[in-house]
Amino acid sequence: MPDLMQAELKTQTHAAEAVREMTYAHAIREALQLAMRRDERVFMLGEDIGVYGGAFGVTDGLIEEFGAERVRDTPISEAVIAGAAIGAAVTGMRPVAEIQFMDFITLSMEQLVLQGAKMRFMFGGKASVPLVLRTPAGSGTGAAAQHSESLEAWFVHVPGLKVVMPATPYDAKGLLLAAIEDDNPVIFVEHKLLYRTKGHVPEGYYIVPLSQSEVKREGRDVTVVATSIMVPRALEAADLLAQEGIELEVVDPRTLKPYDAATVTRSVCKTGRALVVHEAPKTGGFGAEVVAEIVAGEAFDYLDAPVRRLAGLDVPIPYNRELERTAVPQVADIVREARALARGEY
Amino acid sequence: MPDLMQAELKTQTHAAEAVREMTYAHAIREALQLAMRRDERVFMLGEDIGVYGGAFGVTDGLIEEFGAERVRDTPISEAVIAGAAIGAAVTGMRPVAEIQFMDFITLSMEQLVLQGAKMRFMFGGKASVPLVLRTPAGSGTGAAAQHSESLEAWFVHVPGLKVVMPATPYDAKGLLLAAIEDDNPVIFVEHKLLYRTKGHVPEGYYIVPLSQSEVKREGRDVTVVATSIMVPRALEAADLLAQEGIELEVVDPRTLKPYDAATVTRSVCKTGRALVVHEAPKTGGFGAEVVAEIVAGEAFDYLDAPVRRLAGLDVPIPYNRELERTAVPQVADIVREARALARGEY
Amino acid sequence: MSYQTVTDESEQIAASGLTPEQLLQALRQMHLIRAFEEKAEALYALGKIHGTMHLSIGQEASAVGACLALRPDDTILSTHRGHGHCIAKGAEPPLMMAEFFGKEVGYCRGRGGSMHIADVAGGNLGANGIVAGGLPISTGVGLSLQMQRTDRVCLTFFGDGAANEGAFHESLNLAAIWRLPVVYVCENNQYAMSMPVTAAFPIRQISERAAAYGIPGVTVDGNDLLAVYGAVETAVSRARAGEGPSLIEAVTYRWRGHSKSDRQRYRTRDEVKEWQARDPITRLENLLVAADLFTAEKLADLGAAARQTIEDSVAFAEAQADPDPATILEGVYA
Amino acid sequence: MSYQTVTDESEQIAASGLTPEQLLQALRQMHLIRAFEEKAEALYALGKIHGTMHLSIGQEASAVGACLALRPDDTILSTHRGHGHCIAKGAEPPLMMAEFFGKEVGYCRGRGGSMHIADVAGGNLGANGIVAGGLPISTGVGLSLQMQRTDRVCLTFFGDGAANEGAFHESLNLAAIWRLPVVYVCENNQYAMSMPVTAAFPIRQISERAAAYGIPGVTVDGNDLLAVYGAVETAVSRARAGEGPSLIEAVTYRWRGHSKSDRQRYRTRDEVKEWQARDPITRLENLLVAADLFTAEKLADLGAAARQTIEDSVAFAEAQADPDPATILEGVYA
Ligand SMILES: Cc1ncc(C[n+]2csc(CCOP(=O)(O)OP(=O)(O)O)c2C)c(N)n1
Ligand SMILES: Cc1ncc(C[n+]2csc(CCOP(=O)(O)OP(=O)(O)O)c2C)c(N)n1
Ligand SMILES: [Mg+2]
Ligand SMILES: [Mg+2]
Repeated sequence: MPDLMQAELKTQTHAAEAVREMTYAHAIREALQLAMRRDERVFMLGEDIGVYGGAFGVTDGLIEEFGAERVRDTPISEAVIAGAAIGAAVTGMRPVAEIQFMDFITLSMEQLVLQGAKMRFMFGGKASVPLVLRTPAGSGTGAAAQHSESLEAWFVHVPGLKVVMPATPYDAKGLLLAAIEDDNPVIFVEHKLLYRTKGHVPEGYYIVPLSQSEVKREGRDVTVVATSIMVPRALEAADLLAQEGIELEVVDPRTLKPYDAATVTRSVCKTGRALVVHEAPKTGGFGAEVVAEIVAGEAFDYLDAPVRRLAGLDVPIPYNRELERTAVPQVADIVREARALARGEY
Repeated sequence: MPDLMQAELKTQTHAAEAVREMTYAHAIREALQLAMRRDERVFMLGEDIGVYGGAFGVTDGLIEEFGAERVRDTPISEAVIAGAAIGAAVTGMRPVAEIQFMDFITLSMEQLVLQGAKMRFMFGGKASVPLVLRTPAGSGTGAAAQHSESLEAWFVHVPGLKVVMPATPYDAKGLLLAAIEDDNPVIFVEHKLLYRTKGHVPEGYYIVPLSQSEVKREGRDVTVVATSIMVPRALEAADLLAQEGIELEVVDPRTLKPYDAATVTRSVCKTGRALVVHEAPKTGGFGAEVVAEIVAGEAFDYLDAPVRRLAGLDVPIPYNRELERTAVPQVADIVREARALARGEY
Repeated sequence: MSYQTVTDESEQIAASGLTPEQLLQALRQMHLIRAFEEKAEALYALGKIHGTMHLSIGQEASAVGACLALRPDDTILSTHRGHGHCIAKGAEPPLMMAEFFGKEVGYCRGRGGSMHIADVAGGNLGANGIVAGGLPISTGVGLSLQMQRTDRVCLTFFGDGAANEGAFHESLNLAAIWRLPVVYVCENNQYAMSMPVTAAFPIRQISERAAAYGIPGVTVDGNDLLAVYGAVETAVSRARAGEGPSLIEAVTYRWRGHSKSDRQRYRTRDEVKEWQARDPITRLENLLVAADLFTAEKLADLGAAARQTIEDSVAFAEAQADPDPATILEGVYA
Repeated sequence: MSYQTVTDESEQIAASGLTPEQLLQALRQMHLIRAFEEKAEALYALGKIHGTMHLSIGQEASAVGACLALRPDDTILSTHRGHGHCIAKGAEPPLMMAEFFGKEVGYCRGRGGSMHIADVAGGNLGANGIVAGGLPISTGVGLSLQMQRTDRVCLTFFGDGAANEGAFHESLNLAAIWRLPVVYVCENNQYAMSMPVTAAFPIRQISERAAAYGIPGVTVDGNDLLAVYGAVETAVSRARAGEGPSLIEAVTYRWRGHSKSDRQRYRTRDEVKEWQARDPITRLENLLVAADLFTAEKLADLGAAARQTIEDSVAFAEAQADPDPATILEGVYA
């Protein structure tokens, strides 16, 4: 969709707009900016998001525009960061909280899961909790076991939460704006290695609706369902395999909960083969949910091969660079697995 | 296995022993007692486990035998309950911590997941963390959304943890003793509604090895993989369906991590049909992992029907009795789903 | 612990600034709470109410005294032992009772029950099944009220046990550095389930912890309605004036077990009796009579009136419809 | 904040009870820490070390002074800013450097890196990537030592930022009620990343929080080795004697940015310079010379010697083998 739109825009008169490329980090910042300009109730809170600009520079400059009241630096107190966001959300504000690394969300679980996620239901639908919790996930920076978590699967399992995980700058901006508009608690998972990746991002306010999987590349041989950093890796793998005549169809769920399984089902009905790829450890990961949805219904009859998962090893992320790379799927791994599936080796 | 053993024992001279029935709660207490008598390093800590005897009476009487130093009542501080257990475990003790309801484990996540689970690996294998964390899960007591969680899937997703979930008194005792012997952090999930169920429990010390799924009932038509409270419900459903000529094979993983998928695969290769049943919400639940393992390999070629999950609705547990029942699978639901699978309706 | 002692009852009442009407209304509420809980207990024993419940009988002065210092547009957060808070904040007993019966017209459409009862429109953001679970939220409510430039305040109840949760610490610190309009009311009823405060705390008064956050901390006799009201009123005024949060410890006692399954092996009957002799309701009645505000006769009927209200509430609740199971997914998402 | 001032240096040293040899060794360790971190910084800039790292340059007196009060069989827990603690507890720089290079012979077999470096055999249960993450564990270590009837103690380092985590609160409370042999050393270096203590705390001294747990709390000049040693020694003796935990705040400053990506927009150069003028190494050197324990000449070589040790460590580390990727699953489970 971004590529398509880019192509279209290039034919328009505003050529400058058409080639507007920016990083994933910048796209997120722009979304925050637009949301805060548009709605006074939107504000941010988190550690070092003010003058520091955030651990990854995402919120750089926002305190200058919006002031310290709306870009609030907090002490290191992740439970009350989440709780303060919930309390503010249920009484009329629209907070965007940041947890500096997804690992630290382990300290916010009670508030997010037992309070924020359930409050509306427990109160008989008489309250709503419109909050977004942004957090960077993933390995690849050498920060080792306690700064590399990919915990999205936990939140997918929690009724009352939504979970978003954009892979491109375009999606990051549009999904974040949609998340902020949403009246439910949304866990918005960014990826550290994507922050510096570039892509087309239209100016101005736009929404990518929550709960729409997107076919990022069409292909007839194998459906690859990939999330976050695995989307660009899957696309690279698709390029490589295309040279061997194997055409991957790459589907990015983008929103993991509520999850649009229909798009994946449609794709698998066409290809007959599916590979699910994510960075988080394989056991109990989101990939299992994707597989389970594929084989529960319609697509089952179209399957020509076992449905496979390629995911992180069941290991904490190691410090050593080579071990760290070994722990999570790389392009070559996707190529190998997709090729084996396409060739009927499973 | 318990049933078989019971049958065997009945032919022996010690008839009294053969019919030794006790509740699941009592079996757990007996395991704790045996472990603490056997090994001085074993001790317990948690809220109200002393004179109160635990919220469900499981630890009743233990403080009388072992004293307040080894049956330690703590303040309401779940993070440091977990942390204290980790610190004690890594320096030579073998703590058995109790989190009073599984819901409250949301307050222990950082310590369990980022510290206890990873410590050995992060330290290059130079430490070990032999701790057991016992906690009651599940709905059915009218305690509503914040006292009815079934969060086992989260822990299954954490490398470094083991997850055990017994369904019978026999398994509860043997698995708890195995967990206490294990040199890793083990999350031991009990079910509130099982506490009063009875079954044969041999006297003395015995182990049910971690990571062995068990076929609780043999059958040729549909493999039902069930955990915890869903095991007796599946067995009841099997009885009912047997009257219609449909034979369910009921498999209980018992240990969810590391998970013995081979036993399930073997069963599915025989039956060609699989239904996975658990209480936790379906989306992102352990059932997805079971399904994903079934369809990733050997069993795929033997499948005659889609693989289905029957699990909790994606809803916080409601207070109203009827709603509460509606939220999680009941015997009738298992009968309906298994029958539909057997009849080729999917 | 040293409580204020005032010799002259009418002087004490005058000092409080409360009108006779307010005091009578407070006494009515205390009776209502007592009657509500005694009835709930009986219904539970009969199997008409399920789940679990935590009774605050004996603690009525704390709930009512605290809420008396609030305006209707202020917000409270409550606890698992929250029936008293709910009534004190103005909830209607029939709708509460309907919630206990799990009925569709109940405050939470029968989804919440005793442990999650909330009256969002009335400014009660709910009981809470999680010890200290309301504290971070209340801090956020305070933030919200501050950012919206209101002079409303948030008052949050919690038990002695909750003061040992990490959430207590993080919440008070954040409220203190941001000067949020939050009043933290710790109901120290001597036990967290079976854990006595003497074992759980290495200090004598929980209010001493206020110093760790540079905020006012005060301990009051939680069975003395005027004492609770006075301390909370001071804290509320501070909060309204933008001077930030306070910590108040109301020392009281629960007469009943922690919940229905409690065998109470951790305390003696004598101890319970001793505290029952300090009944907050009798105490307020005696005060009002001694101060010549009302005659004993006038007050004698309040208990019966409260019990009648509760009987009517039960009749109302029982006649209502259960939720339709087909609606079970409603309210998970907005 | 008021620091002890002692006019006569030799008196001060005599009062500490430390021998000239111990003091010289302490100074050596401080140099070693400085040299280790300066080298690590340079290697990082060259891309030879990856990941992130947090330098404690300027804080050496706190790490060394604290560990000087410990026995080899005592245990420490450290933080993300933990190189100094690790060296002060007796770790070998070559094996540390090997860990930084991700080598198989490194302390953590290359799995941990700077943020998780541990020397389990040497009594260091690890740096910690989680702020306050070590506090609950150290409480458990204290419990273990107590239950095993030893007179060993556990000393746990943490930053000012960590004192606002719930884990701080729960840990100190539990240690206090159980009288565990734990010494809590808060290294207040003025900032938690970009958050100044003046904004994060509503109180002047973090040690004031000790009162909330009924334990001793003391603030010392963290750049004064003797002051740190003295306070920790007192706390350690208490702990060994079964008298329970203490909280010590060592006031110090980090000269470098929080981590490598820090643009330091939250502080001024002047402020940094001001603190650099209070260099703990120079200070100890001056003290030792003024007290006539050592000549300036004798001390002049220590820095160079430390740097040489570190150069040798680097040479050692670079020559070692990387872990075999095939072993990646080792150590997940015992
Ligand atoms: C986080 C958490 N831990 C434990 C419990 C179980 N529990 C419910 S109430 C209670 C005691 C609470 O004591 P306190 O805060 O003093 O309130 P009280 O019951 O005395 O009113 C406990 C342990 C819980 N609900 N939540
Ligand atoms: C729970 C948690 N929250 C946030 C972080 C990110 N972080 C790492 S160090 C740091 C600052 C810590 O400040 P302080 O405790 O004062 O230690 P210092 O860095 O000053 O030595 C932060 C916010 C973290 N590692 N863990
Ligand atoms: Mg209490
Ligand atoms: Mg600091």
